[in-house]
Amino acid sequence: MTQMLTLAGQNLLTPMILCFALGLAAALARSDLSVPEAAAKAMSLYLLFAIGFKGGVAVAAHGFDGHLFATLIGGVVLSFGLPLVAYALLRTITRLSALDAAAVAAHYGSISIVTFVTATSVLTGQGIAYEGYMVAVAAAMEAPAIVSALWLVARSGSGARMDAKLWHEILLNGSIVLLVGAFAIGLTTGEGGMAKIESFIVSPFQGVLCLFLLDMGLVAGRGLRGAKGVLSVGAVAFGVIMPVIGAAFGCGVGLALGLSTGGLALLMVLAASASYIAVPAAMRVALPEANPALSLTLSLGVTFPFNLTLGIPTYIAVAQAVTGG
Amino acid sequence: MTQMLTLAGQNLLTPMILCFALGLAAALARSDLSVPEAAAKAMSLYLLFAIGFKGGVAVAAHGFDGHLFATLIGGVVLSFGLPLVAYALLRTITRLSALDAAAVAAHYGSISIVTFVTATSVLTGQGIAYEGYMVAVAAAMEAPAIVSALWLVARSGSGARMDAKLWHEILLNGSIVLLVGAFAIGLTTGEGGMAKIESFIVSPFQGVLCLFLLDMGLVAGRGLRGAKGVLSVGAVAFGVIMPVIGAAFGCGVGLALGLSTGGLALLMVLAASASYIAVPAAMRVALPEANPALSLTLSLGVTFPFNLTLGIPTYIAVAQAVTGG
Amino acid sequence: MTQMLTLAGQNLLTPMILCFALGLAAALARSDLSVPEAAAKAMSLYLLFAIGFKGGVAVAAHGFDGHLFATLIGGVVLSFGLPLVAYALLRTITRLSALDAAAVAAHYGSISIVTFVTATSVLTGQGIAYEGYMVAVAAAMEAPAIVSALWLVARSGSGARMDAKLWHEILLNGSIVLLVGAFAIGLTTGEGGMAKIESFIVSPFQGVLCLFLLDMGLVAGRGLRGAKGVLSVGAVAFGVIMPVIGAAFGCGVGLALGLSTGGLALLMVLAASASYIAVPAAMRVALPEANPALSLTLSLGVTFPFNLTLGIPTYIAVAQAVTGG
Amino acid sequence: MQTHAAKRVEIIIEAPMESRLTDALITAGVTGFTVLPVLGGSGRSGQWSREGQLGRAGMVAVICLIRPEALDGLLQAAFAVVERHIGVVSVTDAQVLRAERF
Amino acid sequence: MQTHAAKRVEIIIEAPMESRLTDALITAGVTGFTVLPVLGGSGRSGQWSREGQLGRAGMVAVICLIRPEALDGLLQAAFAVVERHIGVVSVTDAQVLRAERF
Amino acid sequence: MQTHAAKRVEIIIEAPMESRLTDALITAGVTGFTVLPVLGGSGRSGQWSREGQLGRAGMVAVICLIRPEALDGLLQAAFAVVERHIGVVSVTDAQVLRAERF
Ligand SMILES: Nc1ncnc2c1ncn2[C@@H]1O[C@H](COP(=O)(O)O)[C@@H](O)[C@H]1O
Ligand SMILES: Nc1ncnc2c1ncn2[C@@H]1O[C@H](COP(=O)(O)O)[C@@H](O)[C@H]1O
Ligand SMILES: Nc1ncnc2c1ncn2[C@@H]1O[C@H](COP(=O)(O)O)[C@@H](O)[C@H]1O
Ligand code: NA
Ligand code: NA
Ligand code: NA
Repeated sequence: MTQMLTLAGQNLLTPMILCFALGLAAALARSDLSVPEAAAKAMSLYLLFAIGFKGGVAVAAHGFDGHLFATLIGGVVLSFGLPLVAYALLRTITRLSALDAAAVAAHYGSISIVTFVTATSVLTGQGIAYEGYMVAVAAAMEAPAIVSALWLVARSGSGARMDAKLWHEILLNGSIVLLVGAFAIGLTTGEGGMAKIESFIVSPFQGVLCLFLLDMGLVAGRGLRGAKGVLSVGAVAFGVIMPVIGAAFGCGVGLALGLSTGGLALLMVLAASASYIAVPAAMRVALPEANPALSLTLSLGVTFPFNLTLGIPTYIAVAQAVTGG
Repeated sequence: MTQMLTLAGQNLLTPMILCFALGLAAALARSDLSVPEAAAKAMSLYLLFAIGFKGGVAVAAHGFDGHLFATLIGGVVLSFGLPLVAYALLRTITRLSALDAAAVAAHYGSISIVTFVTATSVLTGQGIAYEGYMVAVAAAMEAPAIVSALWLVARSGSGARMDAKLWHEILLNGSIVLLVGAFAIGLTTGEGGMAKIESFIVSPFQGVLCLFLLDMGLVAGRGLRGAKGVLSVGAVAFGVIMPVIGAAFGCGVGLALGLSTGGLALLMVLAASASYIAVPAAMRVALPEANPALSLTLSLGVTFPFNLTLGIPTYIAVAQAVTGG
Repeated sequence: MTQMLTLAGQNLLTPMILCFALGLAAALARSDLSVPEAAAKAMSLYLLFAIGFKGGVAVAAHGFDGHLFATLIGGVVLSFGLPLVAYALLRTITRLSALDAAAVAAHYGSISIVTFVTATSVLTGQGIAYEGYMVAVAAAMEAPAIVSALWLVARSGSGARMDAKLWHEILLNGSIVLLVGAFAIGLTTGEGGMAKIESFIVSPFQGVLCLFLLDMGLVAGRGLRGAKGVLSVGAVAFGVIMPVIGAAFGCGVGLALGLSTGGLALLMVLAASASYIAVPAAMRVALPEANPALSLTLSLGVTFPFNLTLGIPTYIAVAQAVTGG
Repeated sequence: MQTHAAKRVEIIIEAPMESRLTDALITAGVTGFTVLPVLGGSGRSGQWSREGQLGRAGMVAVICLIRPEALDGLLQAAFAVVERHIGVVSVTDAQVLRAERF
Repeated sequence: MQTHAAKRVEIIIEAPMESRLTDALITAGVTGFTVLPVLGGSGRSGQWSREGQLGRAGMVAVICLIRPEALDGLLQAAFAVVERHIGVVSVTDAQVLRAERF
Repeated sequence: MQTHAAKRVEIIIEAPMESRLTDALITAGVTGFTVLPVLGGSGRSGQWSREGQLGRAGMVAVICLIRPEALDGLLQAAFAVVERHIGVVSVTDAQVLRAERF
């Protein structure tokens, strides 16, 4: 416990977390500090490309260790299953309608790539190795949750719009394509490719992440400011409890898969984190009557900071404890 | 004198100054070379973050040396006082209305962070140390000048709009928040934080500054092109004389404060430079009848290049002479 | 031949080419992956600045070797002459109107700076030196082709709009000004300037090029998708044959000029590549009735990938063979 | 100069619905439209701004100039798409040059 | 389709005044508006362009669809903000779908 | 509030022609205009999008509020520029505040 708190303390005082806090504070204080949309998108392209490429190079170096496919399936199962848990929890502790609960559940079954990226950064900082293919697992966990959520809605009788076009948009959304594509490029070009672009994708990585988290803080803060009255106490509680539950499920699956300490921690992080890019867009199309501010504020304003500060160090500590790593 | 000219020569032939000159020339020649607004804003976020963070880390390393608060106050006094000097000078050597003179005066009491950043870059290049907290002083000098200018206007009978909302906007404007926030983050995370993001905020710094100055040159050139007839000979003279007067005041205050050679040079630079971000926006709200093209063209088209080329090396030479450093 | 294929294979499996392929595939698969316009422009500014600056520094280091002006003139002659060849070829193997053929010919007489940049990158990777002033040659080859194309149109009786304003726009277009300006800055500041900004313009260069080529792939793919029916078999054949013819002319001129192996390869690349920035804008003004989708799809969707994958390694191999380098 | 009566339809719609709307317009026989970016706005579902956002967040404005007789078809097509979504559809009387283009 | 008479108000105003204008609109009971970016323009105070600018430079266009009877209140609120500032306010007659939303 | 009759002219034109159009407008005595960015669109020459583009690609929208009596001069000036080019020109009746500014 003490160790966890120390870790949390260390984690809290990194430039990354403090940048997020700065953004959050600036937005809550109504400063006009802002990151241009194009710059935010450019940074996210950079981060996705870098993390995907590094994962591919790592797999190229260590070879496929057979667990790749098992872990992919484990991730997909988590993404399918967690929305059901989230939905049940929401219907129990909040008064959200079936529709809103399903929409929120979709976000929590899916993943937040920035939380993942931050966790890899913390792991690297602590010298804990992880399976390079975890980025592929991250990509695989983006979409299945949407299916579960739409099934929940269909079951409750409301109409969800799920057509071939939406499938196409979800499966080929920009983040997934870039992440998987960069992974494949890293896998193909290996160390040789890495040598060429290392000083672009490795050295400045943490710095870019800082500015990106500043923007995440600004967006989260603006969301929280506008969300007065949107978030009930129950909803906020959900935003803190659900990641812990997700992490527990992730831990179970990861242990069953025999992941390394770092890999286990990352699967917990993926399960614990909630989407705020791909799923929101899909929900606007499929469930237009669901309140978008609700999901986004919960995932970006409550769960994201929770994971960033307390979550990640806790998941890593737990992963170390259970794997003895 | 010879030494000063040599320094000026050296300073003129750096990639930074030449990039500014290129931008200026391109805009005056009506080339369509342009930097997207989002890219310019992203670069300014980067520069503010980097310079603030570095300042914080420097203070963390050397400790607060007691002069911090005195220097902050010195800077604030300069920012309050210089508009009065500028206003008197403008009313003497130009035919500007009280309103326009006050608006211009506000710009000159405040500071230009890019001039400051360029000066730190020159100092670093010459191996001259400076107090890390000077970035905090820069932040503190942004706003007070606005108050003095509005007081000048109120005195002359015209109505200025100064409400709580404007106060809020000025004090929490994005540049100040990011500069001070990054300073605080650097202070908190110290050398450890620096180690994490050094290859992002230190190594590429000068290169980013080059591209940013290219954009400044383009904006200044476009302004000058559009300002035919806006700038009288008196106004241009003011744009060159006022920075020298400001630097002289800065020198006096800095000597009284016992700043190091580098710190003294930077305070002179701050006093000599004129705002072109925060103050213009505030003036549009508070003094909408003042001519915005006038202030911006003077500050960005005349004083900025003057400081960049002749000013900075002169102020450094003077600071070395008077501190014997 | 085997060697060429091996080279082609090596070239195909670099992160750069694979990034282009990823973009192309993503766009063809209708993924919503996209690079913001501002980010694409910022990257192109970076690449132009870096390549120009490096060229200037190289010339500063090795001195003008007398060939500079001869090579400039050689490049200009190529740019004037190639549109005539391209036009004759188009009128023979396609059914394009005189107007459309002239517009396409203008693109092929001019150059693609990204193809050039990629080629320098491959050369550097293979340790083959080239004349630093080749970037100046690249700049000089942008515009003359436009004149030839307009002459072709005037001869065929259609009216082209060529006024002083358009001349001005072509000669002072942003890419040319930045490329030449950065070259001049590199030339002036030499190794000293390079030392200041090396970690900005050298280290991350290849990585930025990767992301930029990803965007090129996306744009090319979108163009190809929208161009169903626009491109005839003859046009596609032209897009593959013309660069080879251009390279052959480039090779002849380069040999006559006595260029080094790397310089010869680059002149071939310039002659083989087709413009997709400056010329399209000029054609919209001068030949508004020409179909813009046609030229752009051919140059960016057919010739650019051809050069990137097969062309560059072939041209380098040929340059090595004929210079014995 | 000779101008021709037309209708200017302006549809402000969520960005993720943009391609569905434009596909529907094309299916409905609309020959042209223009998409403008939107910075932010406010409505019954609250205030929002594009700044710093990721993904296909926010809204866009689709402008469509059509012959008056084509209005009803267009509105029906547009309505089918926006029906369940937030956003606004407005129509103004306009005059256009070069009617042969519509 | 069934449409309803409305007014389309378009206010082009300096970016630093945007939040003051939208606050005033909300206070005046306006239920919705949309903000469009502006690239540049020209007027009595000269020509300007957004390119490469920093800070809250430039202008924005605020579009507001309202019931005709609400027009005067809106114009008064807008006028109080823009009065001393550069910028233009124009009103067009429009028809909207889904009037229940306004 | 007191408003004045005006015309709102909206010209959607290729970006490389923008300065030619605005120069022509100024020569024709137009006192002000505003340029809006365009994200993409569709017309007889196909569909296009600004995303990832380089150079002066794409289109812009130029908006011009003028006195009704100045309309014909403006349209003639605009037509001379857009005549051979793709793009659309539309005119709407409008009311403006502060007519002394036009
Ligand atoms: N009356 C209106 N005038 C202009 N834009 C509006 C109006 N109402 C809504 N909007 C736009 O449509 C978006 C969604 O509106 P709503 O469905 O009311 O939340 C808002 O954020 C605005 O961008
Ligand atoms: N007649 C007009 N039509 C359209 N926009 C205008 C007009 N007059 C002014 N503007 C816009 O308002 C800004 C300020 O105008 P002004 O106050 O005349 O300098 C200009 O830069 C344009 O963006
Ligand atoms: N009817 C229309 N309504 C709105 N915008 C149009 C219309 N027709 C054309 N445009 C715009 O003008 C561009 C060129 O049109 P076109 O000349 O028909 O290819 C299109 O890409 C659209 O942005
Ligand atoms: Na999750
Ligand atoms: Na000052
Ligand atoms: Na060529």
